[in-house]
Amino acid sequence: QRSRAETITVTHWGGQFYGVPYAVAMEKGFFKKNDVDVSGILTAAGGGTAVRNTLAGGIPFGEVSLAAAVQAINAGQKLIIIGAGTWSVADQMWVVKKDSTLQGIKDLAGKQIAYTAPGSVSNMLILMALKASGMTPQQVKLVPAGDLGANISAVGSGAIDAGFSDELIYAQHKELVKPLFMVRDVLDPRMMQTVMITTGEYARAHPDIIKGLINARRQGLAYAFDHPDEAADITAKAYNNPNIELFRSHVRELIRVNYWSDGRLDYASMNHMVEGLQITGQMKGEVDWPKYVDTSYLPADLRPTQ
Amino acid sequence: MSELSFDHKQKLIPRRHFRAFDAVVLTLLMLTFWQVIGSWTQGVAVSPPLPTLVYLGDLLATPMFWDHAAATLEAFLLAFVLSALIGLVLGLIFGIRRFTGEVAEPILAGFYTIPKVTLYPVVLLLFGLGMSAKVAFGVMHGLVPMTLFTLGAVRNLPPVLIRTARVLRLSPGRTMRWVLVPACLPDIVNGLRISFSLSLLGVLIGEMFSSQRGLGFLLVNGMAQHNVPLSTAVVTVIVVMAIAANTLMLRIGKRFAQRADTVAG
Amino acid sequence: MTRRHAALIVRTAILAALVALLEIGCRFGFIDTLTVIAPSDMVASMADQIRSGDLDASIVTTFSTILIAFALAVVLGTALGALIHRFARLRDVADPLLASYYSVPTFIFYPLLVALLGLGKAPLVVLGILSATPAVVISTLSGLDSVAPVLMKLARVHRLTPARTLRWIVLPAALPHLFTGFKLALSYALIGVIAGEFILSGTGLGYAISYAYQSFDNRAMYGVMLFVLLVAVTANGILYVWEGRLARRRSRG
Amino acid sequence: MVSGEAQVSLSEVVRRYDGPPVVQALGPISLDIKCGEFFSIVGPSGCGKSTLLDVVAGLVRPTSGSVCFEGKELHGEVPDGIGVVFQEDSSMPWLSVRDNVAFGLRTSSLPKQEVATRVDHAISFMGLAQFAGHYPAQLSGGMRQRVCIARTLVLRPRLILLDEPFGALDQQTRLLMGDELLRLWRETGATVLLITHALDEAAMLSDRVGVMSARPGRFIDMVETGWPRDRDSRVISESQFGALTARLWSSLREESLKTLGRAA
Amino acid sequence: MVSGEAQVSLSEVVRRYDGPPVVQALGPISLDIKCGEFFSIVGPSGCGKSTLLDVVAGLVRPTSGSVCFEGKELHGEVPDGIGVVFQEDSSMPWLSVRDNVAFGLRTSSLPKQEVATRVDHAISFMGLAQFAGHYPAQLSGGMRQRVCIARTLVLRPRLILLDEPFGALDQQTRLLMGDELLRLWRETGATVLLITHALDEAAMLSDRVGVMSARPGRFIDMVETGWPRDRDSRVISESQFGALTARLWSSLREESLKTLGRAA
Ligand SMILES: Nc1ncnc2c1ncn2[C@@H]1O[C@H](COP(=O)(O)OP(=O)(O)OP(=O)(O)O)[C@@H](O)[C@H]1O
Ligand SMILES: Nc1ncnc2c1ncn2[C@@H]1O[C@H](COP(=O)(O)OP(=O)(O)OP(=O)(O)O)[C@@H](O)[C@H]1O
Ligand SMILES: [Mg+2]
Ligand SMILES: [Mg+2]
Repeated sequence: QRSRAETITVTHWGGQFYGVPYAVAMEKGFFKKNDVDVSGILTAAGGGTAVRNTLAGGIPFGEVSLAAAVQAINAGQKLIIIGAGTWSVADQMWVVKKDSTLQGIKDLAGKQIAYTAPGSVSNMLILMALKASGMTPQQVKLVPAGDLGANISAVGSGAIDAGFSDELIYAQHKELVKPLFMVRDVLDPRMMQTVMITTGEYARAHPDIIKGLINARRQGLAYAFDHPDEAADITAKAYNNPNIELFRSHVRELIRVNYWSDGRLDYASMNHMVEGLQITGQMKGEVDWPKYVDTSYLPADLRPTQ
Repeated sequence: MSELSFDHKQKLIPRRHFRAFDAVVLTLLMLTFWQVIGSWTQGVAVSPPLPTLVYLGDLLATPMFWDHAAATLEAFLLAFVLSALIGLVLGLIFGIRRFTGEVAEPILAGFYTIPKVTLYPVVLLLFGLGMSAKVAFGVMHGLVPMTLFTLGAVRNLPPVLIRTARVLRLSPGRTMRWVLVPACLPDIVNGLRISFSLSLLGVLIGEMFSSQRGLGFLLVNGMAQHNVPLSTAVVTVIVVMAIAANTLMLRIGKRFAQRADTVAG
Repeated sequence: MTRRHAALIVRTAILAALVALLEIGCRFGFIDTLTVIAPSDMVASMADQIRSGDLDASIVTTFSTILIAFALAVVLGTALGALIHRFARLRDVADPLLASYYSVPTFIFYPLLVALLGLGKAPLVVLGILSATPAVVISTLSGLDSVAPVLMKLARVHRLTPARTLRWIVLPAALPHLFTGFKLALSYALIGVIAGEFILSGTGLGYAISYAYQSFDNRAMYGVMLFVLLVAVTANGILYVWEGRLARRRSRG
Repeated sequence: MVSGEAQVSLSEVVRRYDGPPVVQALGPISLDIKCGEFFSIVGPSGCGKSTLLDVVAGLVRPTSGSVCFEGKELHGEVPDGIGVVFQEDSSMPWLSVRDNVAFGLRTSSLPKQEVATRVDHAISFMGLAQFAGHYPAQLSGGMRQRVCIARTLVLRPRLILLDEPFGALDQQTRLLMGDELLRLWRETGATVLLITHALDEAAMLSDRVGVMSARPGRFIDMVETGWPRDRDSRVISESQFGALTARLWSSLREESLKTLGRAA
Repeated sequence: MVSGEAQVSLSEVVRRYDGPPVVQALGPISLDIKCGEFFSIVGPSGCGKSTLLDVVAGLVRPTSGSVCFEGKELHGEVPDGIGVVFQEDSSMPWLSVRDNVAFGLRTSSLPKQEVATRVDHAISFMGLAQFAGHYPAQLSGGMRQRVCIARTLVLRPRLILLDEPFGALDQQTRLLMGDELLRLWRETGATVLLITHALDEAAMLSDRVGVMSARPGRFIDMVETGWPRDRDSRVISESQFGALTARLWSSLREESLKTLGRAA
């Protein structure tokens, strides 16, 4: 193995809150308790890179976006999905300028709406939201604007009528923008955003390590549920953000909307995500999950009862 | 050389005084520009100077920041030294051995235009995760400009100097060391300056692709959380560092070039 | 003449050898096709994608953006370089900033560009210009520095206005140096625009590459990349041939 | 056409180069060159001849003293009507021989036909007809020098400054060029200031020859040749010619020795 | 020390420059220069003298024919023991006068003391003692030329090639430099190949003078001067001297006229 550090990969570590259970597990020594030595957590910008980093890591274990995992497996990468990560999009929303007269998603007809990038979660969410509200994509003008920051600035400068955001970022720009609609108010927010993956080869050779990692994450999450403020503080430190108040309220909110899975897979929310991928044209047909998933590394009580 | 005014030398003394003044004026101008942009976009894209500097002050006080800075610095220094040395030698070789230059230059320039993301899987394959991959990214960015600047300089050298070196039967190494490098120094310094900045950028990009430490990681942090003061502060650090290094290199380059530049008036 | 042809032949041979090596490596499983695909597949994929016409719109937008950015960067960079060179005082303060500029991770300013310029072609053109101009300015400065003093005297004896001095003496004399900048500017304009498309837009070759990258579609990714590479090399080659023609005039042998 | 008024007049001109160390290159020099005069300067290497030429051309301001051209004092600008051939090769490497020669006429209001005639004539007179399409890098040292001479002469300046223009030419070619220069000088009525290190050339061509001292250059001798205006290289065979060169030679000898640091 | 064997021998050397148009610059030329001989070349401007020098130095391969130095044929490399002063200014602008002169001795195994002595001597002999710390841009044309001569001579090469080395020097300085060159030649036993356009210089310094035709250059006359080895500039006053220059003059005259396209 070329890598010196025994690292695992968590997509958008340092940015998105997928990483909270890992941050807590790290800080509280849950990895050690499960006999795995994780020296660090690798971040990655974007799904494709996350999967590639996972494959190259000392421990090829990662929490990556479901879409990237499925596409990688389709492309022939020898990966298996071994557990769930984050299974909700409840904190996502579209925002408009503070003084905007728009009231809800129906008012968007004929307007310019930004999302991040074609094929992204925000892309599928807006298409699904429009569909759920009985509108067609042709009624609006959809533009990819780049990351969430670019979305907010585009809205702020009036270049765009509505832009994509999440709770965390919205909370920091309350004086500039206001929510137009929350995704959870328009759609069923249960969509599998991230899953845990590893290579079949590694899992067979080191089942204990994989199981230990899954366990440690589960314990981290449990701890976070019990001590949300402390979990927020730990995450804020790991993410280099001094705005502890912001993190505390956000973690509480995410716990409230049942953001994280403890590892158990939920095929309904996975299929919901696949539906989104089909709408954006990234995937055709149903996914035959047994070919992608191996639940044997999950603790017995989390395995689906079939 | 200042050819439009031939009395360059006489102006030199007052110019020293100007310099500090001008630097202050320019800094103020840039701060104003920054402030205008910051307040115009209401801190959404760039945080204005004052909050950024306050934030930066706090950041600098944390050991965490120095950890990250040290990680970046280590990879960057390695990448820069490699880019500079390899680029210099390649540029010189391609410049003198015109044939190799004609063969290699288009390949090099072509390689350079490849979007670096697409090379990420290859870099992972060759260098794995971590330090060496970061350095590889740095070199991928910094090497080519250094080579091109050096090569251009050698091509534009007065041929009689190379003929002199040949007549003195200098070995290729010595020709480089004693004739080509000093004769091309101004261009080499320019190449170094660009290469410096780009290998830094390359390392940062490498850190954004895969990292757990480093300023690039902090930057991703700031961007992903939309922590605008953080990303602006990190960029400020990078820019200040680059400007300082660039000023230094210019000074050194000038010290050498001045002698040659005291051109007849 | 013959030497140039020889260079072309050797270059082709080297490239052919590299390509063959890669081909063999991929075909016989030394290289994982999940990392790199065989060159023949790249070519086939490129041909497929071009023939299908899916890329037509992207090709037009991307290359027109690059071309605009490159042309503006050359004009702007040369003019700026001449201006800075003219005023020694300006130069003292501007010089250190010029190259430092490249260390700035410009992509963090995408939100800024979006806020300032809106969405569409403008921010991409600006990105291209931003990344290409400093190289032109720097090489313009060093080119102007290298103009032989006797030629500047000549300009004064012919009582040329500053503008004419620039047009008739300084720029032609500095041209060989400028080419270094032009060649880099071409690369930077391309990199800037394509990188911008990765992030900022849903069209263009940059987007096509990033889309393929994200979805692990190596075949598509390397196909488009090869196409970009070929165009870049051709454009570079044109500059290169032009430069060579000028250089041959000026040098002995 | 040697009229009484001075076309160029220098008074107490000094030129110093800021060091380190400070070098006084020239002067103090006072000199009047009359309209239509053919004036030559000889002097040891490094004595300030080229510096003097730069000062007269307005390319360089004297450190002290003043320079007037046609009655107007120069303040760091080159006045109209001056043509200069520099000591260094100043051909433009990006222009062909023809374009180099035509360079100064680019902006002139002359009819195209006239420009072409003048350029072609200058090129073929300089023996470069076969090379009109060549670039300077393809020429020998002497050929490049001839290009620069042609470029200056096609402009028909009122004051022609020449800094060792025939330095890279063989003696026969020098003679022929000298004759041509004389013919041109006669026909156009221009004033000529020629710097040369060939004493015979100075003696043969000039109305007056100034001999400069070792650096800092001052005039230590001023020799009137007394040749008729209508002269050519055949004056070499005149008896005065030998006497003239001998005088120049003896004035110069000591200065050159000084320059080289030998005993006088 | 003029021994019988040839140090340099050219046979049927031709040099062509690929055009467009193709220019035949030189030859065919066959020539032997004997060990320790002082050989000069005169010829009209552009006849191929510098090209010939490049060929002898091994800097340029002849298009056809062969060149031998000390019995070994050259194949595009510069053999050991050759020193060249080029027609163009080849001083290195980033080095002071002293460093320029010492440049070639950098790699020598001589003791430091000896290097310093040689360099200082060469500098002061060239009259540059006051300027040892100056940079070439601060020197006059003639001074830069002297720097290049000094740089070559400190190396004590066995074959010295000089391309119009005194072109920018005044006549007195030329004479002195010529004497020094002769002294050096005598003391070191080196062979000298001198290209010059001053016929008196050629006649005074050389054992043998080759006169070249207009381009493509070939030898049309070969004049033995018959001076004793132990000579100096005083030979000018000898009666043969006049005859020699007259002969060179008449051989050359026609060729120069051809070059300039005038009737012979
Ligand atoms: N690089 C080149 N390309 C084409 N032609 C060339 C080149 N170099 C020299 N020539 C031609 O070769 C001929 C001889 O040139 P060379 O420099 O040897 O002349 P020369 O005898 O040294 O003249 P001069 O006394 O003026 O220095 C010239 O006619 C010149 O035009
Ligand atoms: N830019 C400069 N800086 C310092 N000193 C200079 C500069 N230019 C010339 N000099 C000095 O001024 C003196 C005169 O130089 P100039 O070029 O006028 O001599 P010259 O008479 O033309 O000599 P030559 O016959 O060798 O061309 C020289 O001693 C030289 O060292
Ligand atoms: Mg001079
Ligand atoms: Mg020559």
